[in-house]
Amino acid sequence: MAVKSVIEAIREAIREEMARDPKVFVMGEDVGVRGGVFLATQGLSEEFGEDRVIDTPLAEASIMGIALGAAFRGMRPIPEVQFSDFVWPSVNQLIGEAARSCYGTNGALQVPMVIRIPYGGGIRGGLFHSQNVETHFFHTPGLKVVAPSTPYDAKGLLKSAIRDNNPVVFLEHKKTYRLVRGEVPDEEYTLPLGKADIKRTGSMITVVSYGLTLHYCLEAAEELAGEGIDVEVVDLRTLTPLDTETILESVKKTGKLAIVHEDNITGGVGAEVAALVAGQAFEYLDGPIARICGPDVPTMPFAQTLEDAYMPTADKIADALRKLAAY
Amino acid sequence: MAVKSVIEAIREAIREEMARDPKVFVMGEDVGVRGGVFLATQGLSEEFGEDRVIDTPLAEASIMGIALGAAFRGMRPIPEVQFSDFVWPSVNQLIGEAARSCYGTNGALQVPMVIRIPYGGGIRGGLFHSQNVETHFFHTPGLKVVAPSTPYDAKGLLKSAIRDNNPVVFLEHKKTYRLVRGEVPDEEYTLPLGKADIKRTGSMITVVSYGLTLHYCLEAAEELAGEGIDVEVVDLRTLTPLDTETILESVKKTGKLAIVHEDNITGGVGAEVAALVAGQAFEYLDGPIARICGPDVPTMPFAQTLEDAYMPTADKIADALRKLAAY
Amino acid sequence: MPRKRTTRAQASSGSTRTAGANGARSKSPLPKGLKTADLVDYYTRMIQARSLDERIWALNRQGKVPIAASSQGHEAAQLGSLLAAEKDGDCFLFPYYRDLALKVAAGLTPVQVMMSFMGKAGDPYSKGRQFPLQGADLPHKIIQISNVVAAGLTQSVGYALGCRMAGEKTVVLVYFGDGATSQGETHEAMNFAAIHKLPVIFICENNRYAISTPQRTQMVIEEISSRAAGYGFPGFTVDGMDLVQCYEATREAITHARAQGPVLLEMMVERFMAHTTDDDDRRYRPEGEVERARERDPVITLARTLIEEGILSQKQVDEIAAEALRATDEATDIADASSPPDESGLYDSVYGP
Amino acid sequence: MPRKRTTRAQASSGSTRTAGANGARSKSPLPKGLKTADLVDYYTRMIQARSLDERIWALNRQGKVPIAASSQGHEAAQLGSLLAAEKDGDCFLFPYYRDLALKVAAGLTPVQVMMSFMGKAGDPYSKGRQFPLQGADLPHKIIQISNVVAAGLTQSVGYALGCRMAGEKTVVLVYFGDGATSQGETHEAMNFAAIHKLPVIFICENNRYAISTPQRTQMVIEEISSRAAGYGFPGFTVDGMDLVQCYEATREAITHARAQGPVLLEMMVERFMAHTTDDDDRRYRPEGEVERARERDPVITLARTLIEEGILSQKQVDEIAAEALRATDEATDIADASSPPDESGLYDSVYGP
Ligand SMILES: Cc1ncc(C[n+]2csc(CCOP(=O)(O)OP(=O)(O)O)c2C)c(N)n1
Ligand SMILES: Cc1ncc(C[n+]2csc(CCOP(=O)(O)OP(=O)(O)O)c2C)c(N)n1
Ligand SMILES: [Mg+2]
Ligand SMILES: [Mg+2]
Repeated sequence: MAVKSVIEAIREAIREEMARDPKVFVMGEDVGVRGGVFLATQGLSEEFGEDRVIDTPLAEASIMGIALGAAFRGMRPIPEVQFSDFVWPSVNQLIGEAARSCYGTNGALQVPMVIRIPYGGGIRGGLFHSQNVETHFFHTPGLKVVAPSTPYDAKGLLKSAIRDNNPVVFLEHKKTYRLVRGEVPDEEYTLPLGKADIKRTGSMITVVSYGLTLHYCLEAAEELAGEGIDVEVVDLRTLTPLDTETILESVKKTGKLAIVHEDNITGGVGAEVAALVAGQAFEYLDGPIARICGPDVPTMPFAQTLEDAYMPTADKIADALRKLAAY
Repeated sequence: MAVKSVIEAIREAIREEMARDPKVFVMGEDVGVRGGVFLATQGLSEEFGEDRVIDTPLAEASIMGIALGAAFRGMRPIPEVQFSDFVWPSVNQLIGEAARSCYGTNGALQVPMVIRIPYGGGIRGGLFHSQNVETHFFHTPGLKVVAPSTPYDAKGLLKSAIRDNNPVVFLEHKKTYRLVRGEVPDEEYTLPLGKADIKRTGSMITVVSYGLTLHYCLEAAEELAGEGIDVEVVDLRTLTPLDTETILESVKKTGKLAIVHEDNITGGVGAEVAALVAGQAFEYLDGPIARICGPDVPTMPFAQTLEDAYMPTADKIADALRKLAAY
Repeated sequence: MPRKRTTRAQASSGSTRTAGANGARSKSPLPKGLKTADLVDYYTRMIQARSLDERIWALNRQGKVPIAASSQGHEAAQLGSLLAAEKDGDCFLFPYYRDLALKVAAGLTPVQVMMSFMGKAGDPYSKGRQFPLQGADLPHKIIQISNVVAAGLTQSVGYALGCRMAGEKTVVLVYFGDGATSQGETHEAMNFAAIHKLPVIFICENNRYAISTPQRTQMVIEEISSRAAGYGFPGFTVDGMDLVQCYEATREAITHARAQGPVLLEMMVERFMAHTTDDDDRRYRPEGEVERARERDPVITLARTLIEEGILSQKQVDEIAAEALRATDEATDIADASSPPDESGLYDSVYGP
Repeated sequence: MPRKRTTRAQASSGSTRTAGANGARSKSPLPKGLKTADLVDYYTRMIQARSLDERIWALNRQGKVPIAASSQGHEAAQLGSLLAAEKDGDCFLFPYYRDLALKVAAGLTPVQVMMSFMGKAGDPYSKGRQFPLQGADLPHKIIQISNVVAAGLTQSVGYALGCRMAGEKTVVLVYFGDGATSQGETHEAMNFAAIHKLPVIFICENNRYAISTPQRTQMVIEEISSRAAGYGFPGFTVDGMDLVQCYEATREAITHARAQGPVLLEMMVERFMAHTTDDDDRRYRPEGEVERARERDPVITLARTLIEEGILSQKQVDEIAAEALRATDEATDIADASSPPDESGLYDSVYGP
């Protein structure tokens, strides 16, 4: 096993799947010679040619609609949205059309496409290069949504997403691209969509998270271990299908639940996790459900001071967990 | 007081505000001579002229962006999205731009605009004329979201929304337009945004809803009253700002909570209400939080059988409340 | 096809204003590839579509069909282009909600059509999940996911891209109205198709109304086909009330598309009915406009042509119409008696296998 | 302005290719409304903008500026149009992220500019909430909510509509790049402005790249200005490296816009730097391309003009440059020493009063 970064793992996954299946192709802004602004597709144009690594005009609605049309024909497009903040012009095709294509044709059509979206903050992106967009897709039946936190998960899940016959929104947290490194098997492997991963087992509190903040949760858990507070950290990995079983099992064991995400708190994914547990594991709850999430302001601002004030951190998480443990 | 329909109340509100403030104007597809496909703007073109009742080309992104630009200049546009299902091409301007304009200019700009959106199902609209879109705006800080259920509320809240200095998404359930009638004062009045309304007081269970399903909740409550189950029905009326106080107070009184909406259950507004209570009124809860909501399929299908199967009904709600009461 | 700015003059068979204006076509040898049998065949399909269309409207008033958009007045454009596509043999269609005649003529049985409009389990497009004839009819090479205006354009371009990747020579025909040209996605679809020289024929059925909004309120330009120049491909305006002219223009466009890339065909048509069964067009259509338009009714025009060219007798024409009516009656009864989709199907196919 | 299809020939002062190619302008009386003092004034603003631009790039490498988009190579287009707008006196601007020189020349102090790039509380556009010089600078009649490409176009059209409703004669200038022309919203904005004959000037700063994507991959057509015909208003292509030519074209456009409606001005410019400080353009720009472009550097060109026309001496030109550098040094130190916004402000102005 070699240690790789998240971006390397993603590039490998795309490369391997393109080599494996001629139907797989990449399209998006600057994905060709430029290799994408984050270099996720670096070298692919040279290796697979311009026909399978298509530099598109600057027009997200058409990127999504054209990918969708190609998927109708049986291709396996991987459209890239350069930044999550620019996905909005495309959602008519994504939320409106792609998510309803299989259902709306009573299963006659499938949509084997993976929409890669770099997202999230903590990188001085300001209001238009930091957005968390996961909830909009999480709340759209017909879409699958993946949000990995490690190179290992990113590669295994992306390969599965590419082989899946449904539109999969694949969310890559920009800050994890180079910051998060980890072991990735040299041999071929995939990870199933819809299965959460317990990144740390514990007995006293269940913390549910995904993406960048998952790492902050692990830091906090580490810190609290020294204080005798034993925290279990559940990495959702896939938001849709949501692994309700793993979440419920964990809470039934620990009796306490905290949810952490960077996205705005109100109406976020954490709200659903809380509602799920309050509805189906009520008897097991020994305390209020805590949410440590981004505040309800329009994305994190540009200035370092304001961005820091917005972001959930290991310390903020640890404080909340201490209170919960003391409850 | 005269008895009016929801659509009449809405038309009156727009008319009165246009007469009151020359800055207020309407724009959208077929809002002119046609009076809008639901006749919400009927007669306004004749009364206020084509300059203040603008028939636009069929292009939602521009309807929203142009309204936003006019708002920057101090006008008070009321763009109409003909059906909620067609809002997607416009969300780059709505979720991306309008919601961040005040914050992104540190308050230098305000966005006094009301986006009127007929939404919801139960009218044989199928996958593309029935959508519930509230959650996407509910999860967008910077937007206010209103979803009235009665003519009285619709008129009072729409007038307040038009006078508000922020982008307000005003959701009008299509099925309530002519079906729901009620008394509307002849004299001028407004209702504050952000205040829920207890449509029925009760002591044993709190039911939170809004829009069309609010009426089904009242029916169910009526039915259960005969069985000695005393239900309190809270009409959110405004989704953002959410009246957390009224919700929490009610649950602290009843000890049990059910949430009802037509929108897909996963990640819907109900999830936030549940999370709110599970986080801030945990000690008062005497039972699991129930959600009677639309299933996770892409909107209600066209066939009567399938549409009925999708929609929450008074019976479905009553059954769930009986279980909750028995808990 | 010449790669220059379009004018009506360039339209394949003369000015739209004159052609078909007097209804019948002057006696002349049939254009390339067309046999008299084709005209009879397509007249038969057209009258069947018209008969179903009229019945569906009536059924709506009886409460048996929740919603319908009529293609009356658009039939020549829809069937003329379909005829060219069928003769080519390797075309795929992305129609829009007003293409009832196109969808019927493409191969559905009257019973299937009625099942769809009544939201019965026998609906071939979506098994009653969607508006009538919306979803997909893959046996007849048709996809129409939604009635969101202009949403099909980028999809059709992507479909053409997919076909090319699969090594196929399929030409894609995508249909839309004048209103759809205002949508940003239309601009994006045309631009991408041009850059990649994809074999896509953009067919605009211009009836000069988007519900109540007349063309002058939608755009400044006279000819929508002139927009093609901004993307670097040819655009033509033809008389959409003339089946043969629409056939010819489409046939040429197919040849051009396969060899050199996209073409924009603006077919000038008339909307005989209100926008949909929910609409009341008296609010916005000038007195007498529809009546004048009906003088150019494509069904009558084609019938007259068949008779004047000596292809069919009045009697034969009447028999065809009678047979169509019979089929419509029968289909109505069968569909009416058939069952709607079982509610247990609500959760099927939210996701694919 | 003639309402006919644009050609380079029609561009106000001759072919883009030749004008400015040799750098200096031939001795000639200054165009309408222009005084030599204006040229000196705008040279002063241009060199100040350039000096700040270069410094900002350097500060990024030092880790003091997180992100920057340079306007080097675009200055003549930005300032030429600004000059016309200022002389008119009733214009409102919707620039885009590459309009650094425009925003600086519109009236910010070097200190304000540096505060903005360093994300300090003194940022005049958003108080450090947004990317540098993004948000609004109302004192100088500028709005730029985001750097979402093409998002400002419909807003600018709406602003013009609002001004008309308020009974004002304001002309709105909206700026964007060649890449923005692919967006559907650009199509929608131009179409609406045309229908309502709104006084909007669409200024496309065409540097023939959208990050790494060359013009030929973005569109088939040669001249973006030709798209105006599809909306029914005039479009022109001018040499964006020539301040005076851009001034003239914009001045005429303002007159036309106020009287008859929108105009599309395509200004041919060069992007001297990588797309942003995050980009490495060696991956995709041909060897020597930038070097050749720099021979037409608008700052040098204008300086040469001033000297050759005998308006300024070499010495005076050098003094102006030296003063600009001094102001940039000073601004850098002041901004660097100033404090960022207090984190307590995070929750302010999510909603208006
Ligand atoms: C994106 C979108 N906006 C609005 C509508 C509502 N609507 C349905 S058809 C229509 C008019 C379309 O006119 P046109 O494209 O000319 O087609 P026609 O009905 O005239 O054939 C409108 C506004 C829609 N279906 N989709
Ligand atoms: C909607 C959207 N998509 C993608 C981006 C990322 N992006 C920023 S600038 C840019 C290229 C813009 O090129 P152009 O319009 O020509 O302006 P230039 O930078 O060349 O001046 C891209 C793709 C964006 N900001 N907005
Ligand atoms: Mg039309
Ligand atoms: Mg450019």
